[in-house]
Amino acid sequence: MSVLSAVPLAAETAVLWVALLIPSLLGLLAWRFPPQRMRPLLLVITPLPLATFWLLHRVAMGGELEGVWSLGELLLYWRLDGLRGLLLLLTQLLLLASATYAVGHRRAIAVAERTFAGFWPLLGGLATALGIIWVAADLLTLYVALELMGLCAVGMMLLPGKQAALVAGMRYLLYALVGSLAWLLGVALLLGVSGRLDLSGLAATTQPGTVTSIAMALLAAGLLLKAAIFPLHGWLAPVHASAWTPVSALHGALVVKASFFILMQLWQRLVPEAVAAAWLLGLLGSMAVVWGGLQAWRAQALKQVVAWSTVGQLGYLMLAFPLLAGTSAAVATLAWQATWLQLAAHAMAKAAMFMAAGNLVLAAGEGRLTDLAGTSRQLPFPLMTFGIAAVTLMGLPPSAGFTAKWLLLQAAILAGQWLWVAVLVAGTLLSAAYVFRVLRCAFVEDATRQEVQPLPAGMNLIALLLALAALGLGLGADWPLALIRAGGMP
Amino acid sequence: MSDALLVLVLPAMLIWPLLLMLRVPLMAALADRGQPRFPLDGLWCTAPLPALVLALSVDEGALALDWWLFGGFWLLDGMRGTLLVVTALLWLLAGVYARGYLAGEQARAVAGDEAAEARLMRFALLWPLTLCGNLLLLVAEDIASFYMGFSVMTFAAYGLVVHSQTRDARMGGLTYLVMAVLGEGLILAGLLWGAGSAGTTTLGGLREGMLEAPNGVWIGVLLWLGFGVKAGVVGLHIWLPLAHPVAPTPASAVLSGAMIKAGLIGWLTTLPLGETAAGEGFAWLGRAMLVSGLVAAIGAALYGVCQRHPKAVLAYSSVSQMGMITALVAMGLVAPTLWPALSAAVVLFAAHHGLTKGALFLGVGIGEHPPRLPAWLLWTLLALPALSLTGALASGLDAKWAFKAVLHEGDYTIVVTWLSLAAVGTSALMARTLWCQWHVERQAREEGLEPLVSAMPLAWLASLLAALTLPWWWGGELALRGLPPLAELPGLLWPLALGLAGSLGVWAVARRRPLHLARRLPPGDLWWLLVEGWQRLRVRGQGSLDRLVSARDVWVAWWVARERDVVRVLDSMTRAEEWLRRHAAVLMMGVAVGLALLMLTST
Amino acid sequence: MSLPEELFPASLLVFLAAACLLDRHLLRACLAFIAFALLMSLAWWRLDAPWLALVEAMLGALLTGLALFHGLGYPGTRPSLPVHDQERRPRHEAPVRWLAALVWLTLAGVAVWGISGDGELVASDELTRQPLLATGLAIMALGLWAFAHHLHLLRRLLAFNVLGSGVFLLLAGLAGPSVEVQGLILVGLVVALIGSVLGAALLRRLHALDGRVTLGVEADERR
Amino acid sequence: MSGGVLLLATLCTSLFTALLIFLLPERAFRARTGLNLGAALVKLTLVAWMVWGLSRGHAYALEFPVLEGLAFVLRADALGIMFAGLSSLLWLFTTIYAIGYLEDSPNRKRFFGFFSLCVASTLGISLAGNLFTFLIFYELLTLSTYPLVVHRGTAKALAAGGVYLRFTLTAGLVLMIGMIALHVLAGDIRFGEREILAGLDLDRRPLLVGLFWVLIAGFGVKAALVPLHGWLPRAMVAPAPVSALLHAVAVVKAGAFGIVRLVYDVYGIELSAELGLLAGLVAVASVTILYGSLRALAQQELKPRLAYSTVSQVAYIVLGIGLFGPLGTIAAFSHLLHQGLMKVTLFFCAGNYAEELGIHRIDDLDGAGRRMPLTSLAFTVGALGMIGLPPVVGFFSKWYLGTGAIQAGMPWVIAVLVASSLLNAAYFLPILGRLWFLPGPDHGVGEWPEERRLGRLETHAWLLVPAVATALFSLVAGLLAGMPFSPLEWATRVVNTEYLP
Repeated sequence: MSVLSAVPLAAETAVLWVALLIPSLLGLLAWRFPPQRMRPLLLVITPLPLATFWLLHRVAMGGELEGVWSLGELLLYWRLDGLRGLLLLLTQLLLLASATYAVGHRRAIAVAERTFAGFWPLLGGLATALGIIWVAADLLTLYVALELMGLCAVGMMLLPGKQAALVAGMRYLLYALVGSLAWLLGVALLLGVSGRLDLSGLAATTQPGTVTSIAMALLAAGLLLKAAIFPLHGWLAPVHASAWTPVSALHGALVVKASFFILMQLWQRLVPEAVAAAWLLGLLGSMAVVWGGLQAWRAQALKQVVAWSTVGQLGYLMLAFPLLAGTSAAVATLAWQATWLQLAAHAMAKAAMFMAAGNLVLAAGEGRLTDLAGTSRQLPFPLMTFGIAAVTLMGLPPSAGFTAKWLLLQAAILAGQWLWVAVLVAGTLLSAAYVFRVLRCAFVEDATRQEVQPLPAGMNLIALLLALAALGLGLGADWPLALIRAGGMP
Repeated sequence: MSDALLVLVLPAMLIWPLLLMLRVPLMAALADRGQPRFPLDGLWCTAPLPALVLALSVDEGALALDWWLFGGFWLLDGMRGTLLVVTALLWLLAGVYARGYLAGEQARAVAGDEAAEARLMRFALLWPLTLCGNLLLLVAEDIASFYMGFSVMTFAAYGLVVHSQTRDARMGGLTYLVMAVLGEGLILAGLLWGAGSAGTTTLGGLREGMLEAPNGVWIGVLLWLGFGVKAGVVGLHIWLPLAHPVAPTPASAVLSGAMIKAGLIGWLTTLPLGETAAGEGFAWLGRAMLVSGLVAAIGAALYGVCQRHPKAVLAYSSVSQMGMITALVAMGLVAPTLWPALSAAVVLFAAHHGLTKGALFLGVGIGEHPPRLPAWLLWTLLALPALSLTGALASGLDAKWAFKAVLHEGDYTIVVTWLSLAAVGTSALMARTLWCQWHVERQAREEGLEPLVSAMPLAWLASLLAALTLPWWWGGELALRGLPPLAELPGLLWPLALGLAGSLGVWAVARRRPLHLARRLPPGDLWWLLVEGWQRLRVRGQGSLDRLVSARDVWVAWWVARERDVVRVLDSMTRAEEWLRRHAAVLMMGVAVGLALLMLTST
Repeated sequence: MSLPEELFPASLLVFLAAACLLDRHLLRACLAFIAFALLMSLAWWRLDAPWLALVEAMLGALLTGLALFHGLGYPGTRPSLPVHDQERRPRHEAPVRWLAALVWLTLAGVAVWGISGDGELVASDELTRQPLLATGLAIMALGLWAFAHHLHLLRRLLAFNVLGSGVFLLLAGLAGPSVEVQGLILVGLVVALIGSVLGAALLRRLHALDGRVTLGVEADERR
Repeated sequence: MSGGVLLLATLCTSLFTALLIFLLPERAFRARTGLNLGAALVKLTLVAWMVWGLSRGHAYALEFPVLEGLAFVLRADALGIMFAGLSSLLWLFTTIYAIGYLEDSPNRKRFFGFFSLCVASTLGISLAGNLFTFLIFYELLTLSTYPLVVHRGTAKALAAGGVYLRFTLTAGLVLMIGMIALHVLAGDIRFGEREILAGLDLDRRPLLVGLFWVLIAGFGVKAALVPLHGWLPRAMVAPAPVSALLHAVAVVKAGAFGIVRLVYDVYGIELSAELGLLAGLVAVASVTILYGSLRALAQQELKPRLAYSTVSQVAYIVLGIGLFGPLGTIAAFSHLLHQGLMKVTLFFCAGNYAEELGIHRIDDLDGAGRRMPLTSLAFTVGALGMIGLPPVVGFFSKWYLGTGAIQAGMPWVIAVLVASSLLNAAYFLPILGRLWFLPGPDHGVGEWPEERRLGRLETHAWLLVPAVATALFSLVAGLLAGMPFSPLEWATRVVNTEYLP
């Protein structure tokens, strides 16, 4: 292996790859020696986001980093711009949070140490895969990372070993594999038409046409299945019902969005002008918003509410396609920023929400909404966290969800695409409906309730910090948005 | 010197009653629970003293207070001074009288009657407050102070009206309050409109602005009617005969003697009287006022003689007298040139009526608790103010002569004639009053009621004296003309004779064949019509409101039901999720095909 | 190599795929799959991708076969799965799946034809390409249909594997045995193996837990 | 201290209080009380400092960009600081009251935490420098009041909370869309930059009119304009201090203040008049005034009657806004303060009756004046103020509304005012009559519904003092209306320095 990039960037490149691969190594290490305490783990992982932050700083100073790895004849491309750097940073922060949380979680659910040990390498693998997806710039690397991510995710989902988990995991596995094959078929067609796999090369050589269109459609179908976009979301909610909380948190926050990210990359490069198809994607997103919201509203179990809310929130991201296709530069810039801000906001808030919900369920011992009665008194901390995370999900100020929604609405109004305004309104109201349904249950006072199980303070704290981060990003969005504007928009 | 005095005494006049008021609960709080004190002590009675001192020592002056409301501007001039003297005096005497009048209540309170104690307490609190409002409105030249004084007086007096808390008292209180609130509303409308048009905060400015304002007449109408509630303009007078009989006698005295004049003050300070620049509109307003005043003067007399309760008769007499004053005030609009002369007469008349009516009301209480005086002396003393009111004696004669002379000069003989007719009515009313009192007194003697406390007859006698001798002890404008020459006396006295004769005739007839008019004509005349109309309106309104509410409930229920339907539909829709889950593979193919077809067909 | 020479293995591949996917006797289907995988290996060999052939033989035929047998419960372990697939999809749902598979096939066909018709040729040999592409398309469509249609989890695993092979063939047919293609296929094979192993193990566990062989209708957790 | 820091400190006083209260354990009663009162005093001092500084010409502003072309702006102008002063003053009293009210009840930590958050949002609303910032705090207010409304956790409270959310969240969304549309149309408009919209092309005017009504609909829900008032009477299930806060300063006022900002600082009163928007506002306000009063008249319970009274009274502010001319503006601004003082008094008193005697219905109030004289006196002051009698502050609002109506050439508004006064009298005077003039349990007639002797005074001192204090404030602010820094004088100053059309 040799690094082909320019010498001054060598340090950055090295740091990048170390930052990408370290999680896997740490995961393997933790498999052998499972961590027992939160704090040491925190100390070990904290350098990762710091390093990424440094990278991001370099990117902000000096523009994008790009490079090629050659593996024999095989050339693998990578690229780090503001957007990708931010996503990497986000991944590592969430990795930090969920890993730390997992330590407490294991203690709280009282599962055998060996049973839980499998979690660590899978977590490491997932983090590495996600990192690679963000920085990869060719289809082969993306394929590898996508598969790695999918398999790790399935593995993590299966860990609890309960029957429901196994059924859901099996479905997830099957659909993930088939989705990959659809994607691979698309890649095959692209490879056939242009003979290249690197994204910039593809963008340069592919002409819009029948083959590109069909390839893109196949690719999109596979990725949509993996990204759990309506109507291909069926596998998502059951998976979360029985998964461990840190797994749900990371999965709901990032895994599904990796597929979206890839789709967005390819779409923008290959068929940026396909307005009608983009509208179809937008419509699917709209239906996801409504459907996910409705299901979350009618759901009876707390974790189901959170899982369905993911389906709904992913729909917001899909609105980017029609707003980016064939619209003015101003609209496109707004929509572009909105999408990634929404992604980040949702990632953090959803992770926080899963954790808070997990804490509530663990502490209260019950997973149904009606069993939450009185938790506002006994478990104010996790409930508060849930509430703060919900603020982001509902898109109420001052959260990042609000800022993102503002941008999205601004883009939609500027473009005159009022349909999306209606969708956003409906989505917000629905999300308020399901969030406050939960809170309402928690505020019921006249229910008898036994003692609650005490949880490690760290678990609550991590969730709260994530939720607050999502909240704070709302007003502190200027810096990341400047980075996103500066680089990343194809 | 008088300026310094004004600066000191004018606020003191207002603050002193308030201090005395605050003293009452303070004393009660400090006293032992077991030993209730008599709140109406000597000090309490001194509440109007600073006002009296001010009115007697300062003729004219003004005080401006920037920080007060919109900027306070308090003024004392001849007209205000006169009324201030009369008001303060009446309040003082009535206060002293009240000490005696409420002695029985006090005795009950000492005996442990909680309700009596509460009533006494309330009286002791509200009396100075009402006084304060009355005084403030007299001296206020800025609208805010005036309105404040007016409303403080109005609302505090409610407590005096309902003092006894009997059913009748509540009824009377209700009429009082309803009409008062209505009046306040009209006044507020008039004041806001006028002040808004003129861009002023003083009454003087308002009066001038009204002349120029495009809708000045309507402002005038609003103010006339608004103050008319207090002054008993016909149609708006209905609270008087209902509230007066039920109020404690000292309260009736100040209500009828002093507070009723607040309406007059309102007219005098806001209406453009004597302004030659006032247009034809105001003249028409004046005519309307004139007619309504005469109607009140005569109509109230006719209705009043059919009453049984002496205080009700006196209340109608007040309406009648205020009708005469209304007619005189109206002349200020009809014939502005007459006004400078007439205004003095009006003020004299008002002062005379205030004191005399006060004396008469206090006399009613004396009749109920007769003192140990020889009957001839008692009845002479009781008859004196009545005669004065008819214009046959002392201040009454003086006042009557004063306006009659002015009107004669202005060649408005017809008005004089009508007013004389009203005086006939007044004579009849007075006769009826004394007759009723006679009954009451006889009844009281038979029942051997509570012993009389000396404060009562003393205060009464003092008021009598003050009323009868008004023109002599008060100089200034009032005594301008002096007593009428003897030659004019027949012209002034025939109404009395006619009234007495008529009364005797009616009495003679009624003795043989009772007319039962009193039963058919209850006090409060139009009020009962209004009540009936209101009840009907309320039933109808309630009905339509109920219908509205039920319609709304139905509507809401419909929506709630629809919402439940929607939720049910949604619930069933969520079951479609199972289908989506089972067909994910086909759906994926479908999405791919759809996307591809869209991309292929659109390019 | 001439066209008829190519036709035979191609049709054999399609036949084996069909046998594997259509046979309700699971053991036979698994055997058919192993044969299919071995034939695939041969195909890679003939396409000048010996490494790929080796990997296909090892992973695709041997290990996947073992995994599938393990899933079936052979040899001898108890409780083993019933060897016949009794699960039937409701009749009215079948046409949609046929239609979907056909449309998918058409779509892919149009794209492939578009590339081989006017795209510059990446593959060296025109003659080998046509049957390769056709075989790939047919196998892929079959696999997709089977995946969508079957309920039995083992058959769905088989379908997925067959589908994967079809896609690999298309990949090779469209882009030739270049490094990228080999890389992609290699990754695909590994993923397919892991998926099969995981799936088979899961199947056994599920069967052991409550005797199910399909995903079935979940007892709705939400209500 | 530089301007921005002072602003931030003021805002953070209650924000950090909320945070600290959440961190304190439930049983730390003393620490929480001290924290609450200390913070309230500190904030009052800071606001007073800014008032003083502002009157001497200092400027306080703070801003940073959030999006491209959109900034988070905090700025203390005379109008904003007026509202801030009100909210910090009433916060102090309400906190005192709430401490007494919630003594020994559960969930006090949650209550006071959100209470502080609610005040922080109100302060943010008052100091916001553009619509975006305004919206942020406006929505934060919705969120922080929800736990207060459902505090009791009963089915009724939860249902009321649901209704509250339906109304306010929808309105917030409508508002957001309106604001974004305005942003798309004209960019980031700071409050006071009235020339931006006035300078738009004439063909954009219809759009501006439409947006205006969209925004009014958004604000109107919180301001409880008919027909968007449905949530308010229902929210009465909340504890008394919450009702007091909701009605006097926080929620309802936020809506009214939003309309004030919209008309005076975004559109500008002249443009609004030019576009014919003001007549519509006046009409809406008049309908609301009369409807609210009529509904109040029909209520048999004390708090709902006060609630409908709020509907009616807050519309006075809107009415004042609609009256083109300085007098109407003074009326709107001063009523913003006046209504707060009076209504908070009334709610304190209603809470006192409920706490001490268990009285909720009006016909249970007979003779309560003897049992609780100071509370009843405070209630009387508030009620007379509502009717509009001097010297209570309510009169001044009515005065300026009336004269403003004449100035704006709408004399018929006076009829509305007088009708409203009469209706106010019709529903307040019977209460006063019952309090003072009807014999009750203390005169030996009947019994109190649920009497508790909460303190040596007529009730708990913590409950009594705020009620009396706010009543005194509303009385003194009226009597001394001509003094500098009185609400009226400050409102006049705001109008004179900034808004004179």
